[in-house]
Amino acid sequence: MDIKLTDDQAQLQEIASKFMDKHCSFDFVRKMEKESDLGFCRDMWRQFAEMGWLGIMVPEKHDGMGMSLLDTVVLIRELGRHICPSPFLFTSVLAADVIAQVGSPEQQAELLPQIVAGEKIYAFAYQEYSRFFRPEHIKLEAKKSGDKYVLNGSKLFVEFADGADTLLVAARTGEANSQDGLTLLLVDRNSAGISTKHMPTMSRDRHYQVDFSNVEVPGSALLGELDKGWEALEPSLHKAVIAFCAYTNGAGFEMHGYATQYARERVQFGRPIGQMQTIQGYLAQMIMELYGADMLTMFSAFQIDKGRHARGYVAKAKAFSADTVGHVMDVSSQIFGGMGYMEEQDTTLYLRRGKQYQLALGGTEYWEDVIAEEIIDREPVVLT
Amino acid sequence: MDIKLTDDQAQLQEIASKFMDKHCSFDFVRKMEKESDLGFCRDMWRQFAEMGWLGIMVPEKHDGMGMSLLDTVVLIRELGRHICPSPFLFTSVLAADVIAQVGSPEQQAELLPQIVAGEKIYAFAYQEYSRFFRPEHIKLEAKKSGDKYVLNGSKLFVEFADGADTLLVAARTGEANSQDGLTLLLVDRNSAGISTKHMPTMSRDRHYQVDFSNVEVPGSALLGELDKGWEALEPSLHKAVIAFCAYTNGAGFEMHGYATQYARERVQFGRPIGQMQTIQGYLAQMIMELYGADMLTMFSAFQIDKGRHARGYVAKAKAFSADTVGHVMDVSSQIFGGMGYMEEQDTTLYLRRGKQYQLALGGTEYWEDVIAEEIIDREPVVLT
Amino acid sequence: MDFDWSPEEIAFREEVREFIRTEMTDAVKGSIFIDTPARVEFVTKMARRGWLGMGFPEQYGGSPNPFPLAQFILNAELDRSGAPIIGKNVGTIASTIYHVASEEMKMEFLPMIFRNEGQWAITYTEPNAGTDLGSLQCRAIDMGDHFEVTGMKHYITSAHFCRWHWMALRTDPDAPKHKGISIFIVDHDTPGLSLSPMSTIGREGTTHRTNQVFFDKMKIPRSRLVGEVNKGFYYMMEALDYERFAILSFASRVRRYTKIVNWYKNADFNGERPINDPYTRRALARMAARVEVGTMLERMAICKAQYEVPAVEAAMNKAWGATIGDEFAQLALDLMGPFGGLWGGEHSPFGGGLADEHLMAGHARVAAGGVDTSKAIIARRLLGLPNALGKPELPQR
Amino acid sequence: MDFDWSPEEIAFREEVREFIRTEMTDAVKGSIFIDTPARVEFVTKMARRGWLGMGFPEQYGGSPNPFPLAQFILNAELDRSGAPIIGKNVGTIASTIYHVASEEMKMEFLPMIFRNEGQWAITYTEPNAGTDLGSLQCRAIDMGDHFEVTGMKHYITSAHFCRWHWMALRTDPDAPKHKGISIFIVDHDTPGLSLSPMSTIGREGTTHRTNQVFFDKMKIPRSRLVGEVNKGFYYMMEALDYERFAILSFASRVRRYTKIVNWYKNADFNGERPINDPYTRRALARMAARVEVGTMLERMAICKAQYEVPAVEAAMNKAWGATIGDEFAQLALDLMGPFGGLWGGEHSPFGGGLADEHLMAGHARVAAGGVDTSKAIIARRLLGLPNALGKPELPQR
Repeated sequence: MDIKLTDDQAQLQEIASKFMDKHCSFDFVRKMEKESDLGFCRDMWRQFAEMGWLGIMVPEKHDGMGMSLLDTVVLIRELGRHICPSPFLFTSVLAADVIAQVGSPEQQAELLPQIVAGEKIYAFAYQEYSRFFRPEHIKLEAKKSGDKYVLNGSKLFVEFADGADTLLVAARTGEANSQDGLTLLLVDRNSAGISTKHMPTMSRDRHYQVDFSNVEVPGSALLGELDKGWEALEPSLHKAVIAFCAYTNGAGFEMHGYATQYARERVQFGRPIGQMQTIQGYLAQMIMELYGADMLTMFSAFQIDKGRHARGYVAKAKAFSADTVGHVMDVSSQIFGGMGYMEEQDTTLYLRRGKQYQLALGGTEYWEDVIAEEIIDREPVVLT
Repeated sequence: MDIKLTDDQAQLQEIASKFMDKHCSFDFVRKMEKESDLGFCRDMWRQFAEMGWLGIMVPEKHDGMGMSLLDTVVLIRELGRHICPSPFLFTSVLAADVIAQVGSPEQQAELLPQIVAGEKIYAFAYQEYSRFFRPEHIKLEAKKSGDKYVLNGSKLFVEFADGADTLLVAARTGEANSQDGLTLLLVDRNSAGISTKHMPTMSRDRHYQVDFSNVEVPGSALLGELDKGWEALEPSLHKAVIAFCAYTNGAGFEMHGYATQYARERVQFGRPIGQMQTIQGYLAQMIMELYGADMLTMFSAFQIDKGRHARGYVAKAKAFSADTVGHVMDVSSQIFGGMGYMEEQDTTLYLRRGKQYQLALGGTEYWEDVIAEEIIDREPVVLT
Repeated sequence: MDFDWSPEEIAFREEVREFIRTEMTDAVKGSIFIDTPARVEFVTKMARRGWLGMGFPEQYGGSPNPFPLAQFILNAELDRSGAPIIGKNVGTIASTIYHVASEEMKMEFLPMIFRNEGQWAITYTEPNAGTDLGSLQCRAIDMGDHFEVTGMKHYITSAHFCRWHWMALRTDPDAPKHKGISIFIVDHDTPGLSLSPMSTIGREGTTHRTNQVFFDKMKIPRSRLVGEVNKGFYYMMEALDYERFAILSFASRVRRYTKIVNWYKNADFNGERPINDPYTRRALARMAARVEVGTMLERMAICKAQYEVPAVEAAMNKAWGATIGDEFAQLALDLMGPFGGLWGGEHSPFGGGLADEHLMAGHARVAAGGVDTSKAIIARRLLGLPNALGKPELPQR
Repeated sequence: MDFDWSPEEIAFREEVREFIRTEMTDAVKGSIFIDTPARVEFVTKMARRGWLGMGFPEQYGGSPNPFPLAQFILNAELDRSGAPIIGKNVGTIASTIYHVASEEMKMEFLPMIFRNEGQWAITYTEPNAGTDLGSLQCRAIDMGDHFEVTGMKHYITSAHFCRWHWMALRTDPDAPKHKGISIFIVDHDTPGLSLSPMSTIGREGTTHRTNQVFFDKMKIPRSRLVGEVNKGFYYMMEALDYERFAILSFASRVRRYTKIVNWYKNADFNGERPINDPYTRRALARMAARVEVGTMLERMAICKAQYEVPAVEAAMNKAWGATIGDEFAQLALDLMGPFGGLWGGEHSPFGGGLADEHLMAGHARVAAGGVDTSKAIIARRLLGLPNALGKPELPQR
């Protein structure tokens, strides 16, 4: 057992870190928040493609790097450190993986190289009007009509829906209120009948409500089998969730670093505030949580890479990482005192993201229910 | 509005405090834990009677002092400070009140003066094998047979059952799994068919399992109306719960005082440990909680005395006081370092009681459910 | 022991409520952070009723205090309804002027404050002196008939609409640091004074502007020195007790909690009703008990205020209020699933207001003394624990 | 990056498990606090396999370390099964002797320790020197060929069955306090040494005995001085890093958590099954994530241990473990309603063991450095924050 990064991973991390330092400044993030229609930068996306990152998980035969989820975690953690806005997660992790896992040979051959080349951006149209993240709550209807599907309904929180080329849609084709009866469809963003509405968030990112009104999509849009959408999606979703954890852990580490540096340097009452026992306690508690979240995330990635049943680990990693990033952004901001809440202060970029990250991709309660299913209902108890 | 004690209350508090200082030492408490069969002291009980305390809530026409619940709270808080073991709560608050509220004129005339004189001790036989405290869970059966009732079943956590003369039993006479169909019976402790088994607890007090095997009790044992036991019991139970909160708050204040004194005096690294910011934070947090619990308890007593609907307040007072006493006993013990866990250390008498008080008379979850019923299901929302 | 309001107290509360019903408009409502013409006008109407000068002698424009808790009842009702409360102008500035300033200064400024003529900024903090006001560096050099000031202040919250600054400056750089500070009243139009805006985070239109204030050879007449020279630190510390009491009211938190319960009762997500979920029911119930504790600690503070300055109780109120405010904003957002993170739009249960509350909840934990500082006050003044922060106890003048 | 155990590691773990299956009896099981003949015998059997001296040179009775994590795997398996772990004898005493003592002393004591001959007490703490070991007052007066000691120690946990004391005494009262302490090996039978018992709280039969130790003109031969005179404080501090690592294993907490889940799955209160209650399900789930974090922090510590002393990781492990242990005991009792408070009897789900765990959970938070101290170590050594406790950083000798 050894948790040191491999040389390749260390190199990837270093390259990513340097790239982000150079290209993803606070000014860049603020510009994406305020001035960019897309909310991300197409130039940067092209650079991602040039470095091969967009195909990090794509098999080599489809022009990708064929690297592991653990490698991906190392990369995306650096993006998270710089809270880099990009459709990387849903394009290069989720969509790429689900296509690679359940797509037809034709779909794979056509779509994966496009992703690797940065030619197509995907958005994930899953969440609907529900507090939870369960497949049972999906109602958007896809009705088979000849060789086509006709979609009606609404999706919420579709990130980068306006900048995307393709929507990965989870739609109801069968039994209602069930895990079964869902189907994955790859829907052209420009199909007639699709309209979007921006959903403003604390992080000033680009989440959209996407309304589908009699949207016709061809039969070739089907990804995987009819009515088996959840079985197809869940394993890839777990990978995306772990990658997202790595992203938020990265953001947490970075924010914690700023707060630590401030605590070392800020003098009040004749001494650095970092000398105060309470401040030390806050920072020590948070770094423990961050290490724990990070290790849990990497361990989950490792288990997934080994092909083992990892649902319980994924759920634990997500629940704990979510609470950690929320906690770290809040408490770190407090260490800056009043300054931590001024628009001019760059750490507020992190503060504004903390709670939102915590609630994204299924809130803590959803994942706690998954943990409970795994540890109480599923796993046998082994007392050694 | 004024929260100062009245002169009478202040006097009662002072007398009680002096009495307890004199008679309820740590040695006394340890002796009751270890050497007394009863778990309390009959001499002390007689002294309570002489001072009139046993009749504090009993109407004057039945030889009592006819004082309010708020007055009683002031008294019992002093007993709690000294973690004084006695059947006061269930005899002089619960039994006395329920007899005064729903007893027949004959029962009142006979039983209340006995309580005041210290001649009869009551134990409360309510809880059964359930995690909760709800009347729905009561199964002990009382079957009417001619002019008698025949009781079969088991009660748990009956405090001082061996030293008591009378058991106040909540029994099922009607509909199962319901609030309705309960009946209160006053059962002679020495009736044939009653057997007891000690239930050892962390506080080394005297809780018993009481088994009823074809116990025959006369029709005159009926207290209040048949099948209306919960309506009869609940208002008095609320008073007992508030009195219990006062008791545990008193214990919490006392423990907090010991920890504070220790923090002022204990020198490590050349200065009192109470100078450390974390220790100050712990003690300050706890005293806020104690004041909050104490005020909530007194406010609830005040509302009950005024005859107002106080179920929500009682539930809040109990839930918060319970968590507070658990927290205070734990954290205060930690301030003593390793010494806080040595048998010889008197504060461990409080530590051993903290969690148990927290779980007694319905755990926090039970009372949180009651709060929810009151604030969500019952109270209209008034936005002013 | 009587938890009920007296008939007199109830009558006054009704009077305040009636006033609010009559005078309160949407333009008046809003965050305490934002001052607008409508809010100034509202306060002026209160001033005309004598509510600003309650408890101060009539020769200074004050009016008799109807009963000890009047000012508190007034503020609680204002706070509950989202109106501007009686704050620092009376609590800090008028109180200090009344206690330490010259007769001339009292006659000049107190009536003005009680009539709400001219707004004030509290101009204390500097980049290296936030919580630690004893470390103020900005100098006022004694030039005989005036003092001259060059330097800067920041986080000065009302500076962009104030007429006067209540300003702390260092007058003796060689004395021990707490013994070289003085308080001045500075006209905002004084030559050499300039502003630069800063703002808090928040949605467009809801942020709170604050300011950096720069001084370039600004002159302050000696007549504008408050009380004695070099006693400023002690004046500030004493005023903190009054101010902490003046700014606290738990009423608005209770109101916000009530709003959430109301939302919760009616919430329906495509048929899934949170009200049926035992988990969130208990979470709300637990919060209900903690909110109730807040009203209890507030009760303690106001009851004590009838007899003496409730410094410890006010610190408890501050610490508990800020903590609960934070827990509560977290809970509210958690209850709403991903919708909690929305900053507006149709799916945002309170139009983004809750998200703002969450973002600024940490600010309440660190502002105006902060939770840790309040706990230190409780530990030292109530529990008799020795000084830990290196902050001086309130010393004798 | 490889989270899997290597075949070599797995093989050794199997060997340990097999040993435990064979040698473990009910008499061996139990709290780490209680030493019994059965437990001593069990450890001696481990000694015979060379497991106590792993990593020490053979000339001192040691044996080669099969691979870097062997000692950890051994302790984790022991801890998981409730067996005595390899603790202070090796971690503190043998390590320090090996690093600083004379060749003669090494030859005399190391083989004895590795054979588990003769138990040891760590005899450091005094009433006024608990966490603050630099404040030890008990004097050893240099009489030339021996030192003379009069005074006392308390909380000495193995003194009633030890053969040797590993004792810290003040040898120079005039030096700065950290520079006047020395370590001695003291024979328990030395005239002038006597004991008085103390015990921890708990049910009858489960309490942990500890001791006060008194010295009346006790003589210690100079040959029993460990290393150099007046260097004792530094020896103790260095050993703490080793010890903290040696005593930590998260395995027993995982095991206890698993037991609760098992109980929970089957619990049935007259038909009411906790497993159907979404509230407690989530509470257990949250705890599962926190327990898993504990195993992750443990993994970090042991992986680091392959390269260097994992002082910071060990502090995290300690802080997280003690915190989780406390939270977890609370949760377990809460899950059980009033039955959680029982100290035995048929209705007590674990015969009172959980109640004991709860009572001693606070002890784990304050013992052996404590959670706050561990956090201070993390803050200073990992985060580079300045010293706050007034404790000296580990200085250069």
